[in-house]
Amino acid sequence: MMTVSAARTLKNGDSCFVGIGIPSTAAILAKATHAPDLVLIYESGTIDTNPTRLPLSIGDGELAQTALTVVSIPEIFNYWLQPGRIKIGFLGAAQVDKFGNINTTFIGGTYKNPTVRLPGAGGATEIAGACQDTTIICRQSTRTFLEKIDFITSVGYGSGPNSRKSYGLIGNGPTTVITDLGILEPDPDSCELTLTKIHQNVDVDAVIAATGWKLKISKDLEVTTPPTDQELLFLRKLNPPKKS
Amino acid sequence: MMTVSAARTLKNGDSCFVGIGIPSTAAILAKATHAPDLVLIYESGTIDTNPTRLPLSIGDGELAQTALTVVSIPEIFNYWLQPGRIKIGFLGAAQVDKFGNINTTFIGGTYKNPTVRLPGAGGATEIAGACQDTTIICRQSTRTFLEKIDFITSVGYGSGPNSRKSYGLIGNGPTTVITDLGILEPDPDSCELTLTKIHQNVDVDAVIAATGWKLKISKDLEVTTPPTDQELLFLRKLNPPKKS
Amino acid sequence: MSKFKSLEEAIKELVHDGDTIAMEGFTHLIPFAAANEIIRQGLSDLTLVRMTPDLIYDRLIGAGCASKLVFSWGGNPGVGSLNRFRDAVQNGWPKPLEIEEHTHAGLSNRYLAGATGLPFAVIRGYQGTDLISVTNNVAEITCPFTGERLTAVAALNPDVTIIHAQQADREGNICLWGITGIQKEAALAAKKVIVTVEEVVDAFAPRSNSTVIPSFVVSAIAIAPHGASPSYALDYYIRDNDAYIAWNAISKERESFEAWLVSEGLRK
Amino acid sequence: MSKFKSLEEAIKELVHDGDTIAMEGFTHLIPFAAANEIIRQGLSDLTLVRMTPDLIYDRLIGAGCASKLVFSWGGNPGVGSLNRFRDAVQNGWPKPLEIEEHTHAGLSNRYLAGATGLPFAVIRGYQGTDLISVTNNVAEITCPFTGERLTAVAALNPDVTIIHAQQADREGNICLWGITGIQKEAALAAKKVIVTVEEVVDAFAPRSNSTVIPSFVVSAIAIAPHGASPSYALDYYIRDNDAYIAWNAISKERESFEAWLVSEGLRK
Repeated sequence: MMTVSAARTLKNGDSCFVGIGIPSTAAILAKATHAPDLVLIYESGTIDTNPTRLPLSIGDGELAQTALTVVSIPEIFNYWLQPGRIKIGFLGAAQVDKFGNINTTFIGGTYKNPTVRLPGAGGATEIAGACQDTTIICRQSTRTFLEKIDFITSVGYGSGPNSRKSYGLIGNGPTTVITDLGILEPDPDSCELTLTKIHQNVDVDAVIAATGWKLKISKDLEVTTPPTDQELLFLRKLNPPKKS
Repeated sequence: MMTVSAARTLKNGDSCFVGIGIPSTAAILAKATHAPDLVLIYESGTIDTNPTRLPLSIGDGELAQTALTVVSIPEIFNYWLQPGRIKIGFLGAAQVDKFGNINTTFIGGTYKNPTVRLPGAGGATEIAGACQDTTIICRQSTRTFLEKIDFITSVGYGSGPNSRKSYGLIGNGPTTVITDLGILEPDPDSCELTLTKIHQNVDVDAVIAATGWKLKISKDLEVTTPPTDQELLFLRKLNPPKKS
Repeated sequence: MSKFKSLEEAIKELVHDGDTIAMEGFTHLIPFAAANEIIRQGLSDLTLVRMTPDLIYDRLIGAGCASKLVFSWGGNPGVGSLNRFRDAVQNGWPKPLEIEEHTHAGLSNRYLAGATGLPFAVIRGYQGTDLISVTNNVAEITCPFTGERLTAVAALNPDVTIIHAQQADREGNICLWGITGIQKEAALAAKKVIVTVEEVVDAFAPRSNSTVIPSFVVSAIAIAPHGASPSYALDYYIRDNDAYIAWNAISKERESFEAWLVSEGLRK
Repeated sequence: MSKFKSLEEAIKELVHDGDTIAMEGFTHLIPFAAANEIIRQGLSDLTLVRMTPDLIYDRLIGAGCASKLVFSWGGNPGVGSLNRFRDAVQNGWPKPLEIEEHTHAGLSNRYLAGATGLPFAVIRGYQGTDLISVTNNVAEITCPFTGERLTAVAALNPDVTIIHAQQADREGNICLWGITGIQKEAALAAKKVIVTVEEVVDAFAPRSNSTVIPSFVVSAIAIAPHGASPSYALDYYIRDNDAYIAWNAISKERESFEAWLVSEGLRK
């Protein structure tokens, strides 16, 4: 459901900065269904790729071979991402706060002596800064949705409505947060993430209980449309054959 | 003789930043005779070209087609020239002063109301700044070799030995100035251009008379070796067929 | 919503009096057809940006389309001077021409800054020259780590960049090869991008040093075979060197230039 | 004076204890063979620089070759964590590992500054993150034209950069293609450059998006077929994904990792 919801955020003709995992699956799904002209861009430098299988890594040969063009790493960041040319960016997160700030650096302890060291920033910081809109995809629990996160790796709305501008960030920030329970969107005034959609058969109280801050609920709360047969069929086909 | 002298400054295995005209002819001559492994680089972005005829312009298709690789303009300046990777640069000049500073911007009048407007800097300013050594090629007369030039387009030794360092220029500056009368080299202490070689059948007094400052003469003044038969033969072959 | 238009339509819709326009191509793939169309449509008060003004801007300047020129080397490559450019700078004919003059590295990095979404770029250059005192958009900057003084050049973001390429595909992606110059940076720095192409193909062949510009950053594409002549398009046609030499005589006098404008149908 | 050497000779002559070395290749063309040779020769106290430390640096860190790591994303791509990296950071095993951590844009621009002969590069980034407070070589810089505050990253100039490419020609020029990542900038930023290649060819075929590095900036070339395995070399072999998955178990415990070092002949 997270994958399908993510795919649905993509419009035909958009350009999309894609990471590995759910974002890649979602983007390939969108391109195969409602958005055939979606332009997929990976941080490995592949522009307008048309993968026919799920890439193993962000720099899979499949992405290079099916791309319109491949550029260097400095070019993909400096020429393509930084100036705000890319419409949508997908981000994962280990921790998210109510302003959509993201931690992918460490959990517990201190930066110098972490309990769990995570991979770090990668391209996420700049995707969060420069894509016109970003979509965060993250399972929702009180371990991941926190009042205060251990480290700000990538900026969402900082400490509120004026932060992004003061940091010189040109993108709009996280416009959609997709979880296994529903969808959160920033309040237009406060920028605080608010539950606006809930997946079928999920209870609102369960979402509140899975959130580390006092979650606000939209008064127009909707239920997301379940995956269609076409979407499910395609996802099953895309799933790579398991090796024994 | 200017062409042959210029060619002889190039050593086998050197890399050389080449302009159109005498520099190109000299570089092609050197590569055909004593320096087959000379690496020719043009500001149009062509690296390690092997032209079989004289290019019509600095961006001639011949240069692209015979190059090891072709890069963009920002790359040729930022990645290749600026860091000082290139051994020798050739420069032309409308005016030269005794410190090897060059004017290619305007002659007479003022910058805003010039008597003769010249093409301007092009790549010369950076070639003068960043090549390890530069060779200036210019006919010698009191109109070109001046105590004070109308405009400093490209820096030689500025106002003396410490100028280049203070400007952050990493190359050594003009190590050779080749004219139709002889060869000038900077004095090791003062950096002032000094006549060190004279072409056959040229009188020292004629060189002094053709210089707008009080020209110093090396006490080890030599006479340049005239062009060899091999050099002359090659130059005649290289000369493009005249169109009627 | 096709991006393919006639050259006349593309210029009419996207270029306006007073715009800052860049037409790039470093001796190769110079968009002459588009420049002629700008003269034909009588556009004026343009700020023209180009590293090497070349014959293409000599024409636009002589025809009175420009009020300002931003450039880094103004000659007729391999031939000599640009007579219309000199007449405008020296005598203000047909109208005064403001100039902003850079080095190649300086101007190419102004485009680079524009293309990368930064307000400036840093280079090692200009210091010790008289260029600093006569040219705007150049400033000193200090390295926050070493204290070294370097030069900053301001970002350049043209209203429109116009380039010529060998090929477009049917989706409107662009491919050029050979000497690719500053075209990519000039295009990515601009608010709008017009590309003229030799032809439309089904797919781009693998080629060394080719540059591909994706459709989503291109505003309009016009098919203009021989659109870079008298410059050249690698693998299509060679430089018409006679035309470069002939230009010297055509442009020498105001009268001969104006007669040429009429004879080419660029002015009635 | 040939630049072609055995990998053993190249590492012995050009890499020394205490050096700062960069081994690049973004998921593609990762120079694993060269890294194994560094472990085999028992080099120590290295500052390792790499955007994505990946399995290659997990091995070097676990083997005790490194005292510092400069990086921007430290995971096992598509699989999970780097266990030897985590053990070093969390527990100081086999020795304490100092880290300097960047974003991809930040670290790639540190190389870019190094390659362009400047002491720093400018990007729009880092502001508002906690990275600024924990990472050296990042500073605020103000645009001299607009007053806008941006981020400067210091130039990185490794003592040695090591990359793997598909081909060298007989003159020692290098050609790589597919995803070419940061290899050119990392090579041009370095004082010395070692390249391992799949094979030597007479001439490079025309290919889209190929990167050619001229011989005159290369210090040594070693022929190392399959030298990027278990990563891949486009048009030569695909990624050995099983090896990436298996690495998780091998690297999980110190004992299993050390047994692997012995079994691979990297330690006696």
